Amino acid sequence: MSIFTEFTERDRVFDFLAPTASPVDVRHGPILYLEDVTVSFDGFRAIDDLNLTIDDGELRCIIGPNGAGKTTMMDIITGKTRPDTGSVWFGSRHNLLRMSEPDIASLGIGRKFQKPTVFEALSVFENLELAMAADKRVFPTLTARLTGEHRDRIGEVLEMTGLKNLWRREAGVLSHGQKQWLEIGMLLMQRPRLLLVDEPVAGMTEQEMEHTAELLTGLAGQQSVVVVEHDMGFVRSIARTVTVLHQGSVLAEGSMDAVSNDPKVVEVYLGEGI
Amino acid sequence: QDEDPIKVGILHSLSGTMAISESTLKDTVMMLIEEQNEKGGLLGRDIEPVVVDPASDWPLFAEKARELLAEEEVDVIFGSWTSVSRKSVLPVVEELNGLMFYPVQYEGEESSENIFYTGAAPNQQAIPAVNYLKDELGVERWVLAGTDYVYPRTTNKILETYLNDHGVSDDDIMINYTPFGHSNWQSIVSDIKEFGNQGKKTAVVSTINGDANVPFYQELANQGIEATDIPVIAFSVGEQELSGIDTGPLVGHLAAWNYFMSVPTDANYDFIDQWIEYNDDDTVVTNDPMEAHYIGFNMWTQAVEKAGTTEVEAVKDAIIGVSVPNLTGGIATMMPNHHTTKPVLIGEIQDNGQFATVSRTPGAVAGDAWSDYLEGSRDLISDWRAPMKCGNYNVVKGECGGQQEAAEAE
Amino acid sequence: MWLTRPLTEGSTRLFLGLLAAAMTAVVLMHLVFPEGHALHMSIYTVTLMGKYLCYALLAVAVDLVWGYLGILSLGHGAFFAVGGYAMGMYLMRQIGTRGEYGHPVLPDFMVFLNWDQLPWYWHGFDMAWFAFLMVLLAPAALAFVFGYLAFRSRVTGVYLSIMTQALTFALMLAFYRNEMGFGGNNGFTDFKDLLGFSLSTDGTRLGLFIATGVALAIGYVLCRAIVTSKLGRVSVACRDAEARTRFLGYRVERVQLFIFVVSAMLAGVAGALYVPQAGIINPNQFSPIFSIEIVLWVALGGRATLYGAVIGALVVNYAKSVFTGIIPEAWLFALGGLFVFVTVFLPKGIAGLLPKKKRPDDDDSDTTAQEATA
Amino acid sequence: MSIRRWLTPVLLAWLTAWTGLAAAETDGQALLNNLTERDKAAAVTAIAESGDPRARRWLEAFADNKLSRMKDSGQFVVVLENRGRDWTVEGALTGEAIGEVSRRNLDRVRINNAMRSQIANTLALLDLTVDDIDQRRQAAGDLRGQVDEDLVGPVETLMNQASDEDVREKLAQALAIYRVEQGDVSAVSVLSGSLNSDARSALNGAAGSDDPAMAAAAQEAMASIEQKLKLNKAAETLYFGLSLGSVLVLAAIGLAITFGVMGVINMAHGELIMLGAYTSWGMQQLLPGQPGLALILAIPAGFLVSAFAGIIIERSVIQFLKGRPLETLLATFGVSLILQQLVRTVISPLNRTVVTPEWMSGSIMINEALSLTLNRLYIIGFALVVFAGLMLVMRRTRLGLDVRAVTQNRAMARSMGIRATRVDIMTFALGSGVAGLAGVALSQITNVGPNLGQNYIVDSFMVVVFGGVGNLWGTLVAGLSLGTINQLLEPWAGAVLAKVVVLVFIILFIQKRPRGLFPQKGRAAEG
Amino acid sequence: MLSINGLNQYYGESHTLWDLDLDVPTGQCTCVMGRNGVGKTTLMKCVMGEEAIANGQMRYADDVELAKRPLEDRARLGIGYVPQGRQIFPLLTVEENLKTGLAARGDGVRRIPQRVYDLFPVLDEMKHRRGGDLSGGQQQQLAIGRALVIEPRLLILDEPGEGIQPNIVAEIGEVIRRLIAEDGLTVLLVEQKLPFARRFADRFAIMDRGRRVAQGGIDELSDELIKQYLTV
Ligand SMILES: Nc1ncnc2c1ncn2[C@@H]1O[C@H](COP(=O)(O)OP(=O)(O)OP(=O)(O)O)[C@@H](O)[C@H]1O
Ligand SMILES: Nc1ncnc2c1ncn2[C@@H]1O[C@H](COP(=O)(O)OP(=O)(O)OP(=O)(O)O)[C@@H](O)[C@H]1O
Ligand SMILES: NC(N)=O
Ligand SMILES: [Mg+2]
Ligand SMILES: [Mg+2]
Repeated sequence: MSIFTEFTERDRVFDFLAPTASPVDVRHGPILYLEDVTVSFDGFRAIDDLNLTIDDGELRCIIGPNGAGKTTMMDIITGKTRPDTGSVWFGSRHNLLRMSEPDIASLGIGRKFQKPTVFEALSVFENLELAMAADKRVFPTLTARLTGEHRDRIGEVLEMTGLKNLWRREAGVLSHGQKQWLEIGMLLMQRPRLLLVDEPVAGMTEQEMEHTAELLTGLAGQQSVVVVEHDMGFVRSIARTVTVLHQGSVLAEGSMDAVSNDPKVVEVYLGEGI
Repeated sequence: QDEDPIKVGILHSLSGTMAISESTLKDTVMMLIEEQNEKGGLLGRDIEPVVVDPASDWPLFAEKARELLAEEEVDVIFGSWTSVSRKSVLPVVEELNGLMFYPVQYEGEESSENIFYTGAAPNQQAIPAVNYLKDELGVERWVLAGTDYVYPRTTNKILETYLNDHGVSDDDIMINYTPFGHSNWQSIVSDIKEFGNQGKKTAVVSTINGDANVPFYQELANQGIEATDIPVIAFSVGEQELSGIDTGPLVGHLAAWNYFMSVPTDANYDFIDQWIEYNDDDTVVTNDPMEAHYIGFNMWTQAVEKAGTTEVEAVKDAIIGVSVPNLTGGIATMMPNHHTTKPVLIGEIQDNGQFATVSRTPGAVAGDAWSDYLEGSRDLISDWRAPMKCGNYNVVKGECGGQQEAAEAE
Repeated sequence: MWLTRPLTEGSTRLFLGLLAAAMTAVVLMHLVFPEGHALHMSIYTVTLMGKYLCYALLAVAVDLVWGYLGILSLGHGAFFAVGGYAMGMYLMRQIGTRGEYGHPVLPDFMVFLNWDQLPWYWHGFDMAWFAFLMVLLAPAALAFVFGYLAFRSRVTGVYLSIMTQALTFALMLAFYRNEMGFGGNNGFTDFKDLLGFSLSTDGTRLGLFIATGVALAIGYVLCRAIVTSKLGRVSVACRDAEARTRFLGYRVERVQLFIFVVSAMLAGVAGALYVPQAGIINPNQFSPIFSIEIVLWVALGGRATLYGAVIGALVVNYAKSVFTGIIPEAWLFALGGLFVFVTVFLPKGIAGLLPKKKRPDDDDSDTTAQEATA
Repeated sequence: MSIRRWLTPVLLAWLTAWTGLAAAETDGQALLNNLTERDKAAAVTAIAESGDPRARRWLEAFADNKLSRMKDSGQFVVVLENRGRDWTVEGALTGEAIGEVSRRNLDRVRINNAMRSQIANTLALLDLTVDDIDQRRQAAGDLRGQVDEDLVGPVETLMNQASDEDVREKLAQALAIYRVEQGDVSAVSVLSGSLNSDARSALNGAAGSDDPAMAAAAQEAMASIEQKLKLNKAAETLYFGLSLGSVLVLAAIGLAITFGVMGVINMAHGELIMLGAYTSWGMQQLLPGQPGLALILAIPAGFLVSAFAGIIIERSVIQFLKGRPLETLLATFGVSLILQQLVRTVISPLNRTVVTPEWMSGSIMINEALSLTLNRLYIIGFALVVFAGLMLVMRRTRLGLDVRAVTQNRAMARSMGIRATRVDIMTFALGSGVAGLAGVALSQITNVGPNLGQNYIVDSFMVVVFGGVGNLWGTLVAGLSLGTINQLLEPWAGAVLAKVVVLVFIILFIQKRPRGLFPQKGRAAEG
Repeated sequence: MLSINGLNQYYGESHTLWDLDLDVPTGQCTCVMGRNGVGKTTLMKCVMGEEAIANGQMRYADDVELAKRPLEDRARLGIGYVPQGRQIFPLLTVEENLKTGLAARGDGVRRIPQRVYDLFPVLDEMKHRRGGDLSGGQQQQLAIGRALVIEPRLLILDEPGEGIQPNIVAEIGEVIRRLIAEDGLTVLLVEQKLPFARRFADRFAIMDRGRRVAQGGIDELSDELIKQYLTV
């Protein structure tokens, strides 16, 4: 328990969580910059003229109705989906639209998927090992050795994610919530400059939500974090700036209070609230 | 020791693509052995067949040949159909000094000390067939259609040279190769039709193999090419192949073989009756390679009796010159080049799946191991009698080719 | 070093030990016991074993890509055959003037089809070092070109499988063509000697057998080294969630290409060792059915275990040799039945029957990740 | 030409006889005896000229190789049934049934191709007087290229008397061919535009003539013909392509269900086709003499036989492999080996004969340079009907939805109350049954033997995958387009290279569309 | 409606559910709670028959012993299931996904009940889109809609609110209440979010390490229980 509280101290920065030296250039402003992005699927505009900027070290919450395009936006940033028009920049140097998924990942953009996706045939430990920041080209990977330092890191993340006792288990047999944690763990192992976190607390208990909230807010500052979530309690607990997406473009942006009192947002998204 | 049976290896595919042709040859040899045993065996000993299945798999042919010779220690092998299977087995029988009888028409260009070729060489099938078309039917334009492998390639090469020598220009020869098992003949048949529409009498010489024939003939029939317009003469289509084809529309197309089931001799009728009884089925047919095995088997038993032993060297020497009656009223003699003498018969397909003989060479033709119509081969002869004992003697250079050297080197 | 790491593993040691023991037994039974002795092993059987070992190496190569990378290659026979042809070309050139026509340079099949000179791609194959290099490089090049195109375009799953099948099918048709200059359907036969040793002597045969065993051992260790490395885990990750692996920054297509090429080279080596022992190489080795059979060996032995592939190759081919001899007319029933039986009753293949080290599911004790071995 | 020399007297004799003289019976034995002598041509002429009402039957029997003489009695007989050791015969002169005779006692009256074509021509000429208009047209057409000096007069008379436009035109062409060959420039115009091969070869010859006027006229006529020929050639190639394509579609469409929809890598698919083909053979054995009816009955029977086999395979093997799709490859390969050898053992290792019924053989002539083979036409139609039927089942019945639900998420489908086991059985039976249908169709164009299945299995997988797994339309389009591409390539690449090129094309095409022609797009496909 | 007695379940060797008893009274909403990995989903799968049980009884509607019935029968008996992780059929269209539920209805209805579309208009809008293309929340709505198509008597919901926008979550809760009130539906709910559970459930049951450790009316859900079993 004591280790755990140690990990959850917000102001403490663990060395393995510190970003690796990244070539990303943020001297001239935002770390992520989306401009006039549009994407449609068979005529359906999932993202419609979207503009969004994320500052270096910022923690941004994105909310919006189901189908607003949040996941699609992340798909675009990570190279999974190519937009029809618009531009996406990482820092002021990297045009993400010209890069492949692994290139984008190696630049330092990490992602947690909405539906937890882990390597089911590999153990929890191995999942974390693969996610670890390292030289990921073929030959270095072939000859890679797991040093004590690496093991320490993995151990720390196992501890943080509460998977310590499950480290040998095949990821495929984990429960839904455990997979969520494992994916968060993999994200931590990557030490990305920008974290895209899609619905991290789905299926978690209140307590775990708090834990996650602390983790994410702890990361902000050094790393930029974009969180998509529908749990308003959670969003409220971490939010600084909130962006509301609706039908593929920004409906509102601002502080949590401002946004949650915006009648448009209440109408399309929040409703009466529980 | 003498009480031990004489072992005869049978190396024919019983499964895979070639089972269609080869499985009856296995039965033929089984029948011949059974008959021989009823007659009291050979040298007073029983003959015991050893059957293996090389499964239409060429490396397996070599393996099984080795198994027969080295493990089963058979005295002789009857086997193979395709040339490639023979080529695969050849080094094995030579190395282990076995005997093998090969019963199928083939491309020639080979003469092994250990193999006896009881099927036709090109000069015993292709050349007489072309002569018939040229002289009797007045054919002036030729389509040489074959499956793309060595037998058709070689045969067509020989025929091309032969036709050129007889004044046929290259414009009047169309050559076409198709893969094994080719089944879509539409455009080729259409091309043949077009090629034959130029006013000169045209014929197709087919070295199309096995399974590709059914769709080929079917397409001929459907595109309305009748034997009276453009006759097709085949070298690989026998009674057995016809038994899988509706021959109604094919009446009049031709084949050249050294034997037809329809030949009206008593020996043949007896053989057919025996075969029918052996199979207990009166719809079964006989064919040319079966006759070849019949001849080969009889030659071998005679040679063994002559030599008084099954010992390979002795049999090899004894068999040259052995003559046995064939099934078409003639005599087959084993020549010094390990090929036999054979009559050449041209037959027309009938609606009952049989051939009606329309032409027959006056006497028997001796098989030629090395074709006179091929560049490298016309200077070679083969004679396995002492003192020459050479399969590829170059008469110009006056020396025996590589194989001999190799043998001496050991 | 990563390459020797498997040598410290119990399972690899066991495998190598068994292989060495079996091979020693074979050699001794051949050499020590006189012919006719009940324990004598004839050279025929030794060569047969040699061929099985070639197949085993081939199966290991297939298991590497299928078991660990998730690429069900239905065209690995192509790499085996290309390796075999490279070796065959060398052996053909070694015949020299001993061919039927006594031509010093041209193989027989070229002479009687009136070729007057050696095609350019035949040059160099009279030199052993070049030919042996080609045994590795030719399959590697083929695998590289094919793999580069396919993996770059993210062709996966059955699409990839069927494309490998198309590849080998196309090569088969091409090699059947006599114009290709590889002897058409007949392929190459009647080899005389290898590196100056006559192929018909028992000594050479025994040597080839041993060489094959050594190749299998090396191939096995190499594959083991790959699959136990981090790259091996990445490849399993690619197998199970290709897209996810990309998002972690791995260039999936390069991983696939690397392993595919390594596997093709192993297959090529297997083919090269096979040819002098079988005495023939012909386009049938390219046939899709042969490639499917290889996959069957692996599946039957147990996928993703490597040693299972070896077991499968040995069992199926031994069964085939025996059955075609003792029940020539019913062996297909037996073999077909074996396939059905194993799939239905032994879901993990024959390897699944072997005792397995238990992998504890939970680890409630205080064992920490520090002690975890990777 | 010898044929012409021989034909003329017959034709003349026939023209004189045409006045309607009742023919009298003649000494048949003597006429037939002549056939066994050396100069058979004269003997045939004699028979034809005799006007004997039995003459036609004799000539037909002779041409069919059915005329024999009994060795013991010297009596001429017509062989009715010539299979087996004893043959059924009837008296040639008397027409009375004689019953079975050992074939050793029969001496065949020998015939060869040359004689056969003479007889065919004679019979064709006789046909010029028959009532059947098609036969008359045929006979008139056949005269082209056969006219010589002696025939010019009679043919001209005939032409003037002909009531049928088509017959008259054909006879006119027959005359024109003769005249062009003789150097008559004015006759060229009659032939211009004709696609008939005799006409073309006459013009071809004339185009190289020494007479410049003749050469120019012939060349001009040829040019217009060439143009037409090209068009026809293109149409023909397209037809060949579609027909090859429809064979591919038929072979693959069952697999599109068992593999494409159910996900079973069914290596025994070829053998299920084979069973269908054997069913049409079996049906013809059951209904001897009625090949057409047998074939039609074979359609439902073939479906049922293969469907039943499919059910057995599903129950005995595949049901145990749920969730292990790759292993179905292993098991079904075993099944395919067993089925092949079973057929070899139980039926025969040899191919079986399947007879093509009358209405499926031959071709329909669009024009003289373009005919469409009937069996292929039927197969194209059959393929489309089978496809449409299958589409209907998959789209309009519950089964289509259920099977897709079951394959996508078995447990969930069952939770929704879908009886997965039954769906599996029915779907596999459906796919297998369709394979059986393919077999029935293939029995009309290829070998019916134990290897039949092996020849189609690789192509079938290729087509299904090329089209996009799980998409029936894809299978249709893939099959038809691969067939067409193959046939387009074949003329210049040759059969082997064409196939190689098509395979390379597929490999390269898949680089562009890694999930086939009609891929499943979007997130859904990535899962 | 459903009463579970002495249920034991194993994944291979690992014992996941221990002697579990649970009562789900008719016409009420019972909410199962517990930390990650305690076996809630496993329990639901056992009820649905997706996982085999080692021993124990599951009595449904007083007379049916579920343990003896095959999986397919659940839907026919009127049990609707919304599994965790949506489990929609990705390659079927939305409409087809919904139609899969029709098979189990005894009444031969061939059309999707309008009520489903009324509840989730987005499903009507996206009828022809493939299930797999939908956004996560849309998929979740589809999964619920699909279960409603069979017009169940017992509805099993495994974390139904996951990934759904707040106003719809509230609406789902309202619908559940309405169905319970109007149709006498019984609901077995797995839910982690306390406010939701408190507002819409009648009863609760808490699980820990495969055992049911507490149950009662929702008002009895004390902070103490929460602290003991629901916090990490
Ligand atoms: N490949 C596709 N084809 C068709 N429609 C698609 C595709 N991908 C996404 N969509 C549609 O685009 C819209 C945006 O989807 P997206 O997943 O980005 O929503 P979201 O904001 O993440 O919603 P949720 O909160 O429910 O996860 C949805 O309406 C979805 O149905
Ligand atoms: N197929 C399986 N094989 C082995 N163990 C499994 C399997 N599925 C789940 N488990 C294990 O069983 C335990 C219970 O899992 P279950 O999915 O029921 O949890 P849960 O209570 O639903 O958790 P969550 O709130 O995260 O959804 C977990 O520890 C999980 O790791
Ligand atoms: N020898 C032959 N026909 O292959
Ligand atoms: Mg989303
Ligand atoms: Mg759960």
